[in-house]
Amino acid sequence: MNKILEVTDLSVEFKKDKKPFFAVKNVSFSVEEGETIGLAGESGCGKSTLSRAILGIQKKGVTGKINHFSKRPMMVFQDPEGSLNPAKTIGFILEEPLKIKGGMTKEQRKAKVLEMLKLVDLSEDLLDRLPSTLSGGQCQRVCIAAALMQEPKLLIADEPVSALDVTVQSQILKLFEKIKKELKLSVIFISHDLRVIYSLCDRVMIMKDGEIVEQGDKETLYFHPQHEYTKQLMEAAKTKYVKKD
Amino acid sequence: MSMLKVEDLCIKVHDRKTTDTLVQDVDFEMNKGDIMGIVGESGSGKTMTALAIAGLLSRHDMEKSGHIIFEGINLLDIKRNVLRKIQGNEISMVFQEPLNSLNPLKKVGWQVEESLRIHTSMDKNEMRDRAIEALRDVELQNPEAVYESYPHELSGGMRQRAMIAAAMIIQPKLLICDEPTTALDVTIQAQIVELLKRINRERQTAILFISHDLSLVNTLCERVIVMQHGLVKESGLCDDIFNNPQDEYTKKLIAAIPKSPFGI
Amino acid sequence: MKYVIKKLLTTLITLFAVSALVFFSFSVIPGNPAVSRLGTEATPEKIEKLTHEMGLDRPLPERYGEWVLNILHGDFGKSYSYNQKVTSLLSEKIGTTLILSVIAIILTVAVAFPLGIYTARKSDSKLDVVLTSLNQLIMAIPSFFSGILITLLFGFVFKLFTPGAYVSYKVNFLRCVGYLFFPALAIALPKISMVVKLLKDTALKEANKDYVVTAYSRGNATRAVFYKHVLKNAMIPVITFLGMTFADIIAGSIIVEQVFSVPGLGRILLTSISGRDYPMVQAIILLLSVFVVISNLAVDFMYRAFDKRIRV
Amino acid sequence: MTGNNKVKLIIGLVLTGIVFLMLLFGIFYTPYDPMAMDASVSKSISLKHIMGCDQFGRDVFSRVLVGVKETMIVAGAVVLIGVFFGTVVGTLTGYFGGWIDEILMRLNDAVLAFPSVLLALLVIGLYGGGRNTLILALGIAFIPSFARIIRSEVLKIKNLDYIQSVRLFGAGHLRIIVVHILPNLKTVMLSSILIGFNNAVLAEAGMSYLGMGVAPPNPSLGRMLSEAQAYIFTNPMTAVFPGITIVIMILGFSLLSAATEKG
Repeated sequence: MNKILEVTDLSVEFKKDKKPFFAVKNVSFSVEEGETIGLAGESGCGKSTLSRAILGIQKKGVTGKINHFSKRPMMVFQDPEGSLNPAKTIGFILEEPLKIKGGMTKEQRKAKVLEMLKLVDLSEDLLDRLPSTLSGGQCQRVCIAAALMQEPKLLIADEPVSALDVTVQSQILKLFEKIKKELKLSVIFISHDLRVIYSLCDRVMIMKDGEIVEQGDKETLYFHPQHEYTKQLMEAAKTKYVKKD
Repeated sequence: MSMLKVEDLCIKVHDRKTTDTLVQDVDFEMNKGDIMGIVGESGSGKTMTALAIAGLLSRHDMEKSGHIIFEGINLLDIKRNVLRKIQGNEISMVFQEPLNSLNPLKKVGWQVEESLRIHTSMDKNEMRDRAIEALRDVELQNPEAVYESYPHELSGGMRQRAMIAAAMIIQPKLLICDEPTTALDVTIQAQIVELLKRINRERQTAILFISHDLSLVNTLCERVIVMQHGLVKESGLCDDIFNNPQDEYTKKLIAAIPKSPFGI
Repeated sequence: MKYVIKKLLTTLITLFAVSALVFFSFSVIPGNPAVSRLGTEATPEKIEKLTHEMGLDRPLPERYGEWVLNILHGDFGKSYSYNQKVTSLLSEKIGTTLILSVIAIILTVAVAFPLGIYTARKSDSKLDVVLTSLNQLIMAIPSFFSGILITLLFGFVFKLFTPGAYVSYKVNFLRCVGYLFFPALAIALPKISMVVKLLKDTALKEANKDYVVTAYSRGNATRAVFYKHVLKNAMIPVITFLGMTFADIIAGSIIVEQVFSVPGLGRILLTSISGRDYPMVQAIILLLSVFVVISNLAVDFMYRAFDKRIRV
Repeated sequence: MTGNNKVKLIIGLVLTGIVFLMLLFGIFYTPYDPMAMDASVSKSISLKHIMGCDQFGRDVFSRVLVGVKETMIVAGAVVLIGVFFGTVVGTLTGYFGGWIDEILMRLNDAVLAFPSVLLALLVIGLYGGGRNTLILALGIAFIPSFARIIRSEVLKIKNLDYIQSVRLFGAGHLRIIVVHILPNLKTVMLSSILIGFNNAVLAEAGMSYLGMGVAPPNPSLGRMLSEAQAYIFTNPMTAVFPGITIVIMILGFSLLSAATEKG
């Protein structure tokens, strides 16, 4: 298998009240082609900062090595409405990545947009509409389609289903399954919900206070956690979801 | 006679031209020490139902019909000053966002005591003692310090514990919790769930638990009501509904729960 | 305590910056002030002599340093047109403008707060519609026009005061205040409307927040919810606004003094501008800025006392 | 849009409509020469002189029309300067941040803490009165408030996820600013332009009342007020009409801006 991303000793340092503070500390991991890797942790653990550093959105205070073996990784964000320009139509939003990339005629772009709409199960009627007229689930599908427009090999999804209703959430998870298979996409899937990660990912990393405390194969990690914090998380999930008599 | 009996509850909002039905024909009963869940997605009317029972829907453009009979009194019929004697005294409520639900300019202790100040004639020291006791009871470390702090100085979990302390300080008969764990981290969520279970067990406080999370309701509650678009789709014992759902929507909700090693 | 020291320090720096701005902006005016002062009588010798007398031949930073030092000793230099010490020309006028501003501020606060609270409490009554519309109208009347209308109404129709017959506070303090009440009213009117509107708007916004629902859920009466919970939170933006308003009131006195023929700083500023009397203009603008900066500082402290969340 | 806002919008449109009508007349046609004096004419209101005449026998209505034109020219130019430089400064500082932002914003705060009347008087004190100085003075005084509004909006938008994703697509700064940020400033710009007009009219009238505006004998609303003040007890209408005109202008713009704010 080919590596698509390799991160070595990545740290991100912030200054908080003049005290240095590591949002991400000595993180190392790699992502293989076609692999889905889950990143779990509680709020403020550094999940989002890590993904922003990998994508190069966060540049300040970043040390360590990030090796991309593919062009332009993309990102899907948590709040579907906030990820779409409210002043532009869906058609414009979907065409924009192609325009920026360049090298395509208007017709080619149009065809590509339609193809992508089909992939994410959206109707063509949406092209002339503004994001505010779409439901949360539809918005998230548009975001996914836009992110896939430049044919990335790696997609980072930051809590992409957390803001959605339960039934919509399961549809979007199914869409992730589908694109992952059809496009041989590598996905880093960030979530606080251990159930969602289990259902979608091959490998899992657990993050706490900027560090990855444990990573490994999903079955091992869920059933034989080694680190104290992982055990605590699994225990909490059981308290929440497993009925005791 | 049951403690709480909701009959044919309907809530409509009148706009200039249109009328929106938010809740339609909701019926259920609760007894002392019951713990019941209402499950639904956004727009299902679950929060509206909870607010109606807590007497917090006072908007003029809202039409409420049916009966909410609490201890023999129809809460929809009585005057506000009679209702006020029940609010915070016999029925208390905990909300989703602990930070927004706390007044940012008042000390936590002042807010925890508020029900005592309104419903009893205790003096300052008595109230303070009771408040600190209540804060200790929700497993807050160093309750004296929490008493003196402002909401922004506490973590999310601590704030929600303080909210529960404030709701429980006067020992209400019914505690309504509207998505009390949704805004919190997983480990904290588990602790809050345990805390609510303990309160229910030790004090026999009835709990009405509103959530979008079917499996969470299953672990906490005995009975559940499934709502969609203002209508009750199915209700009954959690075990029955999980093992043998009748309604299409309930089936869909159960199917939407991600497969995981944590049961359904 | 740290906060107070920090605030005082930044205020000092601001004052310093303002003084530099005022001083240096007057030194970039093209032309030699000595020449313009002499006018037609200018001869090269006279110009040179005057230039030297006025210190214009010395380097700028040195002159600035001297200017600041003199001001700290209470010496603003000599007026060009009156040939007198600026300080003695201004001393009485400072008092007049301060009294006018203080009356206007007191009027604004004393009327706006009760009225604002009242409209916020009764925000869906018929009276509210009337008050809100009236408010909107008053906000649109500039102080110099309302000043003329007040002169017409209270001076001419009701004869409550004699327009133009200002009495110095040194002669009779009460009569002075009695006269200044009317210009102060002209300044305060639009400010009152703005504060009332802001207080009502923020109170309504606060009333929709979650903690208000919590307060109701504990059995609070509507009145208690408003006074114990909503009001204090609604006051925070109002206090910030008051900071700007106080500055505006001080600046607004310049115009209104003109309407009511009050011999304050504003009046003499205008004559000094037309007479190109730079030491006077410098001094007055600096003084007015000091008032503004100090009133801002006062509001900052008020804000801090109100909202315990603000640290540093 | 709520019913309350609709009422504001309608009244605001009617009032600004009146103002623009007066502006058009002020430019193209006045019933009398606004500068022509006629001592013989009666000063009171009549069919010939619907707002009466002033102490020199000049037709007040004609003078008000030209005064509206004068005020609108100054206000328009001031708002233009304020919006243009405010948008440039606000967008650049908000988007790029860093030390440029620090310096410009400190400067901005300093100017903002200064009441605009005082600032305008300072500039006029330096360079003398007249229309151009007035425009310059008020324009400079108006830049900071626009810059502040635009900056805070740009700061908000810049951190939204859709800007991040466009950045990931490889879009350059110029494209992000022009295509993705500026169109989303429309609402905020509209309401701040309207409030800017409101403030500029107020400031222009105030300055010309103090005699710092356009040079006499050209009519301006503010100066008409101050000239009429001496005759206030004998001929009050000469002051009332220009005053009411100013109120109509300010009220119209402020109602429109209130109606366009936030939906």
